[in-house]
Amino acid sequence: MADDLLDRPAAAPRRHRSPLPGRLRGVAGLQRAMLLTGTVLTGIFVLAALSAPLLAPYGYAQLQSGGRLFGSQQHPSGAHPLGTTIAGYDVLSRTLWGSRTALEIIVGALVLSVFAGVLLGLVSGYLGGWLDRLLVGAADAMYAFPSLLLAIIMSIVISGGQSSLVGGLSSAACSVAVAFVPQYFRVVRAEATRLKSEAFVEAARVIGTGTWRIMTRHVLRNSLRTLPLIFTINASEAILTLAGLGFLGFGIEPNSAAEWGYDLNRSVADVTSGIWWTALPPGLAIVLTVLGTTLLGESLTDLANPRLRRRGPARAGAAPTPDGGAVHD
Amino acid sequence: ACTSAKNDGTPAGTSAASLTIGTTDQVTSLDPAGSWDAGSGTIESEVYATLLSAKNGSSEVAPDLASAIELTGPKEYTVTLKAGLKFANGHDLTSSDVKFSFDRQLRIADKNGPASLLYNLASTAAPDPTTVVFTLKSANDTLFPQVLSTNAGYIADEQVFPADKILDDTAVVAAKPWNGPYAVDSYDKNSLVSFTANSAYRGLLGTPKTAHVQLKYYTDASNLKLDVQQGAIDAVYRTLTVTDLQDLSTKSGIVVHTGSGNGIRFIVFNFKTQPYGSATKQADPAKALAVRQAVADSVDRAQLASQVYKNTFQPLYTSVPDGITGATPSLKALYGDQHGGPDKAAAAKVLSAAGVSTPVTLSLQYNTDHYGSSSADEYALIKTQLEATGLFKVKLQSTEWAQYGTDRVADLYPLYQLGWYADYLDADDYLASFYAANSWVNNGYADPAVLALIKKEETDTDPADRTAVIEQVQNKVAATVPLLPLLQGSTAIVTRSSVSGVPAELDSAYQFRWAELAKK
Amino acid sequence: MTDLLRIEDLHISFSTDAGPAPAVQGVSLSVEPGEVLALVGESGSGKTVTAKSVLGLLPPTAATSGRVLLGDGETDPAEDVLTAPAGRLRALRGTRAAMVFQEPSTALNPVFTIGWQLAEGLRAHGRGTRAERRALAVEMLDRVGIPEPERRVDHYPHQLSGGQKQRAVIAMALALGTRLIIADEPTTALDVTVQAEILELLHRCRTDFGAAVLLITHNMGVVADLADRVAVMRQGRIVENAPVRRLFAAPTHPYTRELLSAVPDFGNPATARARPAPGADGAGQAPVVEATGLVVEYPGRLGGSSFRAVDGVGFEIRPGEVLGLVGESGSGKTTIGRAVAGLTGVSAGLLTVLGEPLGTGRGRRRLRRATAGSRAGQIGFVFQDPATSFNPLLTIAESVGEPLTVHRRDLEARAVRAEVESLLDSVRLPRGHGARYPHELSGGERQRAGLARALALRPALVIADEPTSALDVSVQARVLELFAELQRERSFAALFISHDLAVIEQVADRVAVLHRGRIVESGTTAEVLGSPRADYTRRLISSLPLPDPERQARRKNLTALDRGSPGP
Amino acid sequence: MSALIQEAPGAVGRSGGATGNGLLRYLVIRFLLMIPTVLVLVSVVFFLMHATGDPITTAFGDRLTPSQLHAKLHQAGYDRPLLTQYLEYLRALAGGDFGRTATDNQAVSQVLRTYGAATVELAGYAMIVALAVGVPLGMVAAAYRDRAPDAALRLFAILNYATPVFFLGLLLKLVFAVRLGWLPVSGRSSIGVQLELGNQTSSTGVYLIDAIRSGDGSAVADVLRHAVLPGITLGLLVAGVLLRLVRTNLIGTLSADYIEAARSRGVGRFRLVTRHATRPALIPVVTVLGLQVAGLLGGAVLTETTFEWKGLGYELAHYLTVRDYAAVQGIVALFAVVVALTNFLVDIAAALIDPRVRY
Ligand SMILES: Nc1ncnc2c1ncn2[C@@H]1O[C@H](COP(=O)(O)OP(=O)(O)OP(=O)(O)O)[C@@H](O)[C@H]1O
Ligand SMILES: Nc1ncnc2c1ncn2[C@@H]1O[C@H](COP(=O)(O)OP(=O)(O)OP(=O)(O)O)[C@@H](O)[C@H]1O
Ligand SMILES: [Mg+2]
Ligand SMILES: [Mg+2]
Repeated sequence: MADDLLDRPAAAPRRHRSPLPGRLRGVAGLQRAMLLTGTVLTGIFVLAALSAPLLAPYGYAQLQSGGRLFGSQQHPSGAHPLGTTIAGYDVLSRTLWGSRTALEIIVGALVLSVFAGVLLGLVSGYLGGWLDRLLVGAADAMYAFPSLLLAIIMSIVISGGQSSLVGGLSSAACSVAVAFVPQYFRVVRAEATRLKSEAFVEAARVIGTGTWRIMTRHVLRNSLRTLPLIFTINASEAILTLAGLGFLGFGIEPNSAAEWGYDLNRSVADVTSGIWWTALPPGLAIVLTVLGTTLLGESLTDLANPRLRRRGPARAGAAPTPDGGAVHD
Repeated sequence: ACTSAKNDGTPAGTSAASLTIGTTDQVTSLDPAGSWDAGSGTIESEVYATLLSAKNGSSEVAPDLASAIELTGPKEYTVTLKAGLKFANGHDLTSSDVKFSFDRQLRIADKNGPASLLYNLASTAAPDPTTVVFTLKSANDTLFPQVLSTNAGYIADEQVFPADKILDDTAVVAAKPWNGPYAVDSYDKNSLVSFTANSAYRGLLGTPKTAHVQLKYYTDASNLKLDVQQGAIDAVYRTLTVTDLQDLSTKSGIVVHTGSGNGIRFIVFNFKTQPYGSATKQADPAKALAVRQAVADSVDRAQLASQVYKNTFQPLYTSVPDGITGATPSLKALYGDQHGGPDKAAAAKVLSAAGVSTPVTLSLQYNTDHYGSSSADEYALIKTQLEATGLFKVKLQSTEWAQYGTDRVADLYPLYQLGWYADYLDADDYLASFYAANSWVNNGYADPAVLALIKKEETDTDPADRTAVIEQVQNKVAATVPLLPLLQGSTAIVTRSSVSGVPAELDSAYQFRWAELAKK
Repeated sequence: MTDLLRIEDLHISFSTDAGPAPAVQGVSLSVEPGEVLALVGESGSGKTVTAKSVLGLLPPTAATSGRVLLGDGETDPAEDVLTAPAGRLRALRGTRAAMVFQEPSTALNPVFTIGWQLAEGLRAHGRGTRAERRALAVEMLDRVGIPEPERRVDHYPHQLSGGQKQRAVIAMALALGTRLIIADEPTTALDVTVQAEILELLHRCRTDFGAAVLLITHNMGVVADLADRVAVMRQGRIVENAPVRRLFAAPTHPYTRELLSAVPDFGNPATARARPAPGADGAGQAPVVEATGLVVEYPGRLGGSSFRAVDGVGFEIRPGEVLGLVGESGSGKTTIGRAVAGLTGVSAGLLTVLGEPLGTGRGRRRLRRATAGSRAGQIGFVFQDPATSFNPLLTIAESVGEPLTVHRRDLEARAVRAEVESLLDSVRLPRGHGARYPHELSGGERQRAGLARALALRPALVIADEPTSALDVSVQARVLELFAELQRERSFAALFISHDLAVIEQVADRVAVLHRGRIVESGTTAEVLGSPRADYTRRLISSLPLPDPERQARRKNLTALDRGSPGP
Repeated sequence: MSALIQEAPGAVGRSGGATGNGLLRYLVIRFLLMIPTVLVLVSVVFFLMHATGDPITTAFGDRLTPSQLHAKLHQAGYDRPLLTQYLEYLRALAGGDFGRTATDNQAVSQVLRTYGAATVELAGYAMIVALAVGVPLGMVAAAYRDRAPDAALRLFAILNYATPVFFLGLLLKLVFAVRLGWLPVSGRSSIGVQLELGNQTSSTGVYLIDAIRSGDGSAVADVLRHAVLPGITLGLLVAGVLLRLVRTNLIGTLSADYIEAARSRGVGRFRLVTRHATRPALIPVVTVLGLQVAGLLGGAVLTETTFEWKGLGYELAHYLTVRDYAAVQGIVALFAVVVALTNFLVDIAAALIDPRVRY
């Protein structure tokens, strides 16, 4: 049948729907190394967070065991592989528990900001009009403001007002979330604005599909494609913001959770006094976790963006192309 | 204007005739009517003088700008000024300036000012250039001379300061209204201030040994520590961390001078909301008392002092710190092992005697940003100590200071951390402030017998008698523990070893005055 | 050996996510000096890849074998591009062969002036001083027919029109004195009128500059107009290679035959729409669409002056009638279609669609309600790009069934499914394709699905905005056929938008010619295209290269005589 | 700081295509658009701050009895209805009066000037470091895409970003100031130089400028020595972002048709990367870099704290803790203006690079 012969499926489909892991196979060399490193580091982080109670020798706020205090600023020893802090906590335990706090904050902050940001962005982008202008103005104002400072203000508002009701964790998560809402808002709004004039949305409009149905069925789902990438980027930002908050003294108190930024802040004096074991573990934990999530995010971006994507050189033919290298797609 | 501090390229370049002091404090204002805080006080106490002041190392006040003070009536103090006093700008310092200063304090009553210290001052008169007459509201106030030595008592130049509003720092500096041992000659607020000895000063402290002093402000204690360690500055006054102090004390070329300070830390019980408090469902004064006493039995102050503060703080068994006349450690013999240590059994006994079912849940609040970052460690340890008895379940919470102050008096905190340092070194300031009716602690405690004793002590002109009453107050209060004294703070001054003039051992009456500092 | 370019048994394959993908399999070609060789074939057959291999521009994911020899072996030694070292390759580029790209606007760096970019090629080969290079740039711009070259040389690409940009690109190719120009679909992105000018220029490349041209195109009209010889590619292979007249007259390979038969042949009565006189069946009935003095304006940015895209247009479409709307790019065709569909507000004038007047002014809200209300489902819309008109996350069946789900709430899921299947049947799509996602269909299949969706609610009016311009000629032919067939069966009225006169001729009963937002001529298809009255229509028609070398050559001579200049 | 979210926000009015005297009009509109942004921020901050404590209770919460506190609150006017205070503040603001700080009795405008100059100076050093490091390295990474230099540079970039500013600052301080003793630990200058510069008439507050104007070479050297560590610490943070940005965009433009076209004419690789591809790639980079200013101010808080660089970021954190309404609002307003102005300048810069943008 000639029709079928001619109408072969298109050689290069416009939108890949194949899941990312499926694409991994084609990824070569450095990109694969990046992706693997990112995944492994992030995996370790998440694993540590989930199994902190099992891995950590002590609780995050534990000062004694068997009726004896650990003692403050003790050198690393068998009982305390990474020593103890000035407050007399076990450094290893606090570092491990810190991953749990970081994960909780990330999840909390992301869920909060994604919900608010996506909803607002969708409505604003698709409906447009004065509401859009208003929201964009507000988001711009917030975006223009350094996220760390915004988080500081929010942490004061949230924790100051109702510390007895909301724990330190949720107030930190909220403060970080508030700083992120404009980002999601922006991304989703941009997508919604773009999708609004896409042919398939117009097709739905011509058909007479209701606004709400278009927004949920056509626009929303298609505008969420980029979010996983932003997740990983924001995850690292969340960690850094939290650490900044902790460092400036607006973060989580040691009795409610272990937090790397706070521990770093408290160990600054140790570092200048030659006590290395209190500062390095939380510091490195921050660096490695952010490194992991950022690597993961970057590789995902690369994979999702064909312009940045790179496959291994072809092996089929004879000679490789001359002038090989940088200036190609 | 600056002569000696000319930089020669070396970062640590301070010459012998000049001395640099580092601090983490902040200045509110150079106007005596506009500041009442330690940071401003550090400068003000060097550039302004008071009629009376405490001679260093003693808690007794002595005439400074004044030559004599006399109680000339039940409600009247008469002060005679030294003759020929001048400000650094050449203006004469007369009784008119003195009257102006006190009238101004009361008139402006600035939100950041110390006017409330003058609560008992009714009026000031200047009958002649060297005589000032203070009329008080209540009779026989033995504390008024002390008040004259506080921030509220600095004498301001009436030709410089406006009578009804605060003067800008830069205007103050430009007008040179200095009457203390030093004069400010360049002023970069909260960053760097340089001083030169004030030749017009004829006061109690004598002529400064070092002509030029710079005060450098830090925001981060570890930078302050590194700078003194590297020799970029000569001395540190307020405030290094415990770790820094410990480390510096091992360094050669650096001397760490420590001693007990006059700041204290304690836990307040809110009589309304503490377990079995008057506003709770199972209100029961006897059980509430038992809970307070059991807590007093359970805390281990020595452990707090050693683990959290590396023994720079010391255990405190009364609200009057050691070193103040009349201080007596009343709680020591009453609670715990009766030697100052904790005792589980004693706590269990007092609770069961009152019929309190255990564990008692305590909601304990502390603050994160006002009493130092060690507060978190301190309260974590207190929680550990209390829970180790098995009698308590502690819910630990913290709040930022700006909110803490409001929440605390709104009865939101059943048990909470507080601290105090005195405006003048008298036991009354450590008793009336906590236990008097309508005190700032405001925890619902009011004992008529204690109130009467405090009244008595405040108007008792016989020193020995007064000391006995002060001890009585402490013993009486100790039995009911409205607040639980924990620790007495320390003073620490770090100097390069080339700097002299700081005693090796400091006591709570010691005040850091620059006049005695010298550099080899 | 005298060939400028000789490709011998070239194989190219790409490594992709799905493993190695062969793109070119054993291609052999040669181009002689002064010759125009056309490389034709369906999309994806490997034309571009072959062309790129000549200049060593393949990405590193490509693996090659065979030989690509550049140089005639007399003045220049022939060198194999595939194995040349990088430095040598760079020296060959631009001098032995130069490239003209499809989209002139992307082939020019937007942030540098034309002159600078022209000089860059000279500079790369160490030609002349700065001033000499500039002088040469001006001269080249002049020679390719850009007016005021001294001024234009300092212009940025965005300041040039599309045709001028393509001229500049050609000037750049010629500047280094190359004897071989590789032109990859040099006119696809241009309007027909501009296309004619560029073809003329390419022609001059040969006559005035003595350059051979390897011309890649899918437009048989262009081939007939320009080529000496034609190579037909299919799935990475050359299936036929013959002089142009012979190829058109007697194609040997079945694929070539199919390709030629699919080309809409303008002015050929055999392919023109065969049906009763227009308006016959719809006469007397109320028009489905009636527009008078229709104005559509797009608001300017930040309150700037607005842009009038449609300016006082009047037309009507009667039941069962197909109105063809033609005009060059930007003339307002799409805007009219969207206005009729209610997607764009009307600024002034009267527009009655299906008996319901669409309000003027800021009536967006009202419009939307109107669409959702009584007219809902009575209009079908077929979009230009079938790929983007489907939600990538929904299956074809879901998308096609969407109108039913929205409007026929009474239908159960089963009934909807049955209806969707019968719709797929009617557009000749296998039922199984309903379960696929849009990207799993070919372009032609997607456009069929688009038709199915447009017809789901049995609309009285279908608006088709360039429904075939994204498709290959052969696929386009099938879709057009299907459209005509369905229109006959269901006799809906249609607004058919296209820039291709040949396509319009095939499907429309009546034609309206749009120019800068105004209708310059309208009438029955035969009238307008057969004996055009407006100048603009005449120009459009004469610019259209006919897919027949004989007829095209004759016409070209005629026009040349018309203009009074000597023929080629 | 999200360099990867490259969708340039604030796209209002960007890339307008109109010609003519639209520029002036555009300038005016952009300027007017700043006002609501600032107003929104200041208002939000006003109400948030007033909802969470007051400077007087903060200062005297453990000094005064409740009635004394009330008296002070009344005297300062903080017990009046919030709306009254808000309108009063707005009225003063409209008249250009930022008020005085509640806690340390300074004119807010003076605070902004003094500390603003410090922050500007620090941001300037950081930007220099960021540009000097980020742009060339980003180009190298793009040119050596997916090869060893690229991998190393990307790792370097991510590490810069992943290391908290205070941690990096601490490490640098320990190594270069304490261990090696090459550079000062903290501060903007040594004491002597600060005194010398402070005594200058009409000092700008930017130490480097003041030092140069003083004509004292050793002072300039001293100021620069103090700038090294903070400048690098903050600069590297931005450099990491910049490097990745330049790389990504350069890779993007390197695959553009016009690069292929230039290549087909024999233009060499080096020149393609450095000339042909860089300028188009810079347009989005400049835009995103403008947004980095907000991040820079945020990072400045931590850098300023770490290095005793008494600037606005640190002061803001400080004034927040003591609930100094006027000061916080003033600084927030200034930040908003600075960010808006930067974006405005960025637009102009983008227009200079991109000939297509003509307002
Ligand atoms: N960089 C690439 N990576 C993988 N496959 C590619 C690449 N470039 C081209 N191809 C594949 O090679 C085949 C030939 O592509 P080519 O661009 O030569 O087609 P074409 O004949 O020019 O088509 P068109 O008429 O659409 O331009 C196609 O199947 C295409 O998908
Ligand atoms: N949303 C819009 N805002 C502003 N101007 C627009 C908008 N859409 C189209 N235009 C302008 O209106 C004019 C007509 O556009 P339209 O899309 O109707 O042209 P067209 O005839 O369909 O062209 P093509 O053949 O290229 O599709 C063009 O100049 C276009 O730039
Ligand atoms: Mg092609
Ligand atoms: Mg169109």
